[in-house]
Amino acid sequence: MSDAEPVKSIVTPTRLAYEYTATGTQARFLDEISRGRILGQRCPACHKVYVPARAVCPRCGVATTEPVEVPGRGTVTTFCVVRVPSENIHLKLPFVAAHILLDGADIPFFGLVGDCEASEVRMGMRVEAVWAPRETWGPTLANIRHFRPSGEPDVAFEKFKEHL
Amino acid sequence: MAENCAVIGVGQTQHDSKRIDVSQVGLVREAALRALEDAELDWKDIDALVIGKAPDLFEGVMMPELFLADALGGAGKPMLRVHTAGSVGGTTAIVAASLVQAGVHERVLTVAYEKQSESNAMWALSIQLPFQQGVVAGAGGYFAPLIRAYIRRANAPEDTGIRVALKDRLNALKNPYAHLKFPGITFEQVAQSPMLWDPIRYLETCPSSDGACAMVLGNAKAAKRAPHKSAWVHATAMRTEPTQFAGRDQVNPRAGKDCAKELYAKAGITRPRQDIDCAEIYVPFSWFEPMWMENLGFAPEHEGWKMTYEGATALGGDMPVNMSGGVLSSNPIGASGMLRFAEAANQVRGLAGEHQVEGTRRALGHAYGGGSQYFSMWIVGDQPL
Amino acid sequence: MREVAVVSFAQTPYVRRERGRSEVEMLLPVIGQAIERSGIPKSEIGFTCSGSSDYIAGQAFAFVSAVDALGAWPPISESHVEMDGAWALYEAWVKIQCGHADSALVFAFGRASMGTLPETLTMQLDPYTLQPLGVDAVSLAALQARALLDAGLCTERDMAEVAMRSRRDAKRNAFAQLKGDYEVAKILSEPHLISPLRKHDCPPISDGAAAVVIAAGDLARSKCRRPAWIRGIDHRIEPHQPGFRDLTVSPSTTLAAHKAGAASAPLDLAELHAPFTHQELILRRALALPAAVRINPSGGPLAANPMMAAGLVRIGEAAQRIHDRDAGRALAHATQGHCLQQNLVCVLEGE
Amino acid sequence: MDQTDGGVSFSAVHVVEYAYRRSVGSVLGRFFTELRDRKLIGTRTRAGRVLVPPCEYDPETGEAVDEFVNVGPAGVVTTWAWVHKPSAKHPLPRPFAWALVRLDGADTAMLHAVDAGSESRMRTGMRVQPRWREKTVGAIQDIECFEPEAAR
Repeated sequence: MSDAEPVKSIVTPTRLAYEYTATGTQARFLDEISRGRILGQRCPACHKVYVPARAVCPRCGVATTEPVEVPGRGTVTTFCVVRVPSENIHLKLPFVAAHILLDGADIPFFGLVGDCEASEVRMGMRVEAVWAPRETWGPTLANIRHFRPSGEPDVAFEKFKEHL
Repeated sequence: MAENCAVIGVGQTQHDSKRIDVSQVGLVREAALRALEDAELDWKDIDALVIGKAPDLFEGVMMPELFLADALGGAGKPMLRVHTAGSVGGTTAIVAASLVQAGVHERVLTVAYEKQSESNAMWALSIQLPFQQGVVAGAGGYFAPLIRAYIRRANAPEDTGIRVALKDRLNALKNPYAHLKFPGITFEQVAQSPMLWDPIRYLETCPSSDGACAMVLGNAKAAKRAPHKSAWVHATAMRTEPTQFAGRDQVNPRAGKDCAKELYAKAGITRPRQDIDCAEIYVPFSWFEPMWMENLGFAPEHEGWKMTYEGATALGGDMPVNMSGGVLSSNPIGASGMLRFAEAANQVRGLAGEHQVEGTRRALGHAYGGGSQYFSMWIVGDQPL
Repeated sequence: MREVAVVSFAQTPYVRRERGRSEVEMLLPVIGQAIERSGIPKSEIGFTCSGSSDYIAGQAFAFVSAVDALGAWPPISESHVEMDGAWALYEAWVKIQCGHADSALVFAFGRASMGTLPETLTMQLDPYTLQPLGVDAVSLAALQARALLDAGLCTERDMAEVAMRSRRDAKRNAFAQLKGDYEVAKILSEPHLISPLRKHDCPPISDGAAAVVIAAGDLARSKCRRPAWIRGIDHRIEPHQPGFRDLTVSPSTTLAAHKAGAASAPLDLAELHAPFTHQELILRRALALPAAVRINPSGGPLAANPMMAAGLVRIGEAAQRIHDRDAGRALAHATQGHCLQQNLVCVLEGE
Repeated sequence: MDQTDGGVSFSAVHVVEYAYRRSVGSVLGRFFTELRDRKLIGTRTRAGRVLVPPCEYDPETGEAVDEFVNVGPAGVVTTWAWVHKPSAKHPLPRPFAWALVRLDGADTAMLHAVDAGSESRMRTGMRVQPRWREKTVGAIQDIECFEPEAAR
C-alpha cells in the first residue's frame, strides 16, 4: 500500500436542490405560453415592451405594468452558429442561436433558427415560430421548438440596428 | 483627502489548464508569496487582505475566502471578498487601492484567483435555471452574436479577429507565466482553426485556466521603502449597467465609455492614444480588441479594427495592447482582470520582462464582465500624479 | 477621516418563504424607500455596493440580476461583495473616505428558503477536511455552545433567556418573523435539536432584503434631521478550522471593537448579529458590554435572519434608533462564517 | 402548478450537482496518503504548534510549514454535539456526535463524527480512536468515524 502513488486529489460529489418558484410575471408568461401565446410587458416610464414579460424595467428601475401579447414572428437581428459541443447542449451541431426581435417587442428574444442551412441565416431575415405539437404544450419556452424562415423579404439593417 | 497609492509588489502563478500540483491554498499562496517577495515584505507587514474571484460554483466552495484568509496570513486582519463577474480581478484591485487611498491602511495584499479545473467552466456558466431562457453555449455563444453585430456595423474586414489572435499569441511567447503558447504560430493556423461559435474560431478564444495574481499596494511611505520602482495609481473607475434592456447597445456599451471618460478625467488624460503608452485590456475573444479600442476612445467609432490592421496595437506599435498575451493566452477568470491591472503596473515599473514596452510612463489596465456590463479600469504611472 | 453617517434604512418584512417575488422584486421597493428617505436624488448617489451569495440562490452570478432593481441608467459606479451587506457598507464607507463619492446606496438580499440552508452552508467549509464530512451549520454552532457550557461561561438557561428576550422584543418590530412570548422554563423543557442546542437557540430561515444610504458630512446634515454618524468601523477574521480556535471567545470582535473605538464612550444599545443564542453571550463578553446596554431591541437575528443581509440590518436597526432619538450611541455588529469566524463592528452616534 | 389568489404559480426543483475534483497539494496530499495507510500526521509550525489537520501554512502568521509529525491515532474530545436525527448527508445513519478531537501529540483539534451509541456515553475529555474504513482511498472519510477508546 505504501508503495502506491501519493494522493494528489480527492473527489467530492456535491448536490444541492433548490426549489424555484416562478414569480407573478413569470408565471403569467408561462401560463400564456402554455396556451400558445407570447406575453410581453410594457414599462410605464420608457414605454418599451419586454419579451418575455419581466416584472421590472432594468433601464428605469420601475415595475412594468401593461401586458402586451406579441406574435411569434420577427426579425433576426444577429446570431451565431454554434459548432462546439457542450455538456448542456443536446442539439445537433451546427445550430444557429439568434437574437430575434419579435414584432411589437423592443428587445430581442433568444431563439434557435432551423428548417434551413446555417449558412442561409442572415441579419435582417424574417422568421416565424415553429411550435411543438399542441398536445405537448406546457408552461415552458420549449413549446417554441425553434424559428424558421417565414419567406418575407429581409428587413433593412437601419431598421433594427438599435436592437442587436 | 486621498492618499497616493502605489503598486509595490506583483506576483502571479504559472497559469495552466490544470494546476494539479497545488491546492487552492497553494495556488493563492504562490501568487501572494511572489508579490511579497517582489516588495521584500513578510506576511506580518500586511495590514489587510482583499480577495477576488468569480462564481463560487467553479470551485464548489461558498465564500472560499473564509478558508483561504489564514492561508494568506490574514488571521486578525480585515478581509474583503469582491465578486463583480469577469471584471472582478480589476474591481478587487480598485477596492484594495481605495483602502490605501482612504488612509485606512498602509499596506494591503490583494489576491485574485480561479481554479477552474476543479469543475468545468462551461458547466458552471450554462446551468439552466427554471423558467428562464437558457444561455446556450457558455460565454462564446453569448458574445458571438455581438461580434457579428460589430463586424456589420463597422464594416470590419473578416480577418481582423485572426490578426488580433496572432498578435496576442505571439506576445504570449514572451511571457513565462502564460498558459497557452504556440511557438511559431501563423496567420493560417489561426484562420484554419475550427469555428466554434461562428464568427469565433478556436484560436480566437480564451482558454480555461487555473491561476492567481497578487499585488501589494502601499501608501507613499510604503513605496519609499520598497526595493523596486513603484507603479503609482493615477486613477480608478468602475461602471455598471443592466444586462439587458430595450435599446441597449451591447457592442459599444455606455458603461465602458463612461468609465473611460471618468478615468481619463481623473488622470488628466485628454488624448488617450497619445497620453497612454500601452494598454492591457480584457479580450476574451479576439474581436473584442477593436471593439474596446472604440469603447475606450483610442479609435473613432467603427474604426477600432484599423488599429489592429495598421499594427498600432502590436508590440512596437504606437499603442501596444495586451503585451502579456492577454486573456487569450491565460484565463483564470477571477484573476484575469487583476492580471491586466498587474501587467499595466509592471510596464510602468519597467519590470515586464521580454514584453516590456520601453519608456512606458503611463499604462491602462482594463477589465469587464457579465454581459459586457461591468467595467473596471485603472491608470498607473511611473510617478505620483 | 471624513464624517460619514447612515441617513436612511429600509427593509422588507422577513418571511419563511418569499413565493411571489424574485430578488429584484423584493429589492425594488426597499431600494426605492431607502433612497426616498435619504432625500438624496437617485441620480446624485455616488456609489452603490451590495452583498449577496451565489450559493444562497443556487446560481452563478446571482447578484447580476439585482442590478435590474437599480435603474442603472445612465450607468453607475457599483461594486459587489460576496459577503454580508455589512461589508458592502464598509466598502462604500471606504469609497467615501477616498473622496470618490459623497453618498452611497448599500443593499443586501437573500432567499435562503430556496435551498436547505444548513446544507448550503456546508459548502462554506474547508473543501478538503470539513466539507466532505457533510457537517452542517447548526452542528458546528452546537459544538461551540457545548464548549461555552463546558467552560462554565453560560448555562442553557442563559441561552433560553436570550431566545425569550429576542422574540419578546421582536413583537415591537413589524418586520420580524419569529416573535411572541415564550417562557424560559418551557423552552428548557423542549428536546434538543442538536445537543446542546434547542430549536429556540437557532435562528429562523428568512427571506428578505435591506438597504441603507450613507452620506458624508454636510450632505448628511442637510438631508437627515439626526444622522447616525459612523464613529468607527472595523472588521477582523480568524483562522477557519473550528479546532484551531478557542470557540468560547471572539478575539476578532474584541479587536474590531477596539479599532472602531467602541469603548471611548458609553453605549445605549447594541445590535448583535448572533444567529445562535450562545453567540450573543460570547459577543457580549467580547465587547465587554455593561448590563445597562440594551441588546437587540429589534429582536435580532433570532427573530429574523436573512442570510447575507442580517449584518447590514443590524447597522440599519441601530441607525434607525439614533434617527428616532431612541438612542444616542449604538454599536452594530455583523458576522459571517462558522462559529463567528469573521466579525465587523460599527459604532454609530447621534449629535 | 397551483392556483393562488386567482393567479397561477409554478414551482420547479433546480439541482446544482457536480463531483468536484480537488487537487490537494503536497501537504494535504501527504496527509491523505497517510490516511490511506491508516496513519495520522500533522505539521509543526515554527512556533512548535502541531496542526491536525495539517496545513502548509501557520494559520496564525501565514508562514510556510513543512515539518511532519506523527500523531494519534487516539485523542481527546474537546467539544461535541449530539445529532438526534442524522440527515442524508451526515456520515452516519444513526444518532451520533460531531466532535472536535485533539489527537495525541497535536495542539489543535480536528472535526469528525463519533459513533458512541447514545448521547449518555459522550462527554468532553473522553478518549476516542479512529474506526477505519475497510477500503481506504486517501480522503478524510477513510476514517469512518471515531469511537470510544477500547478499555486498555
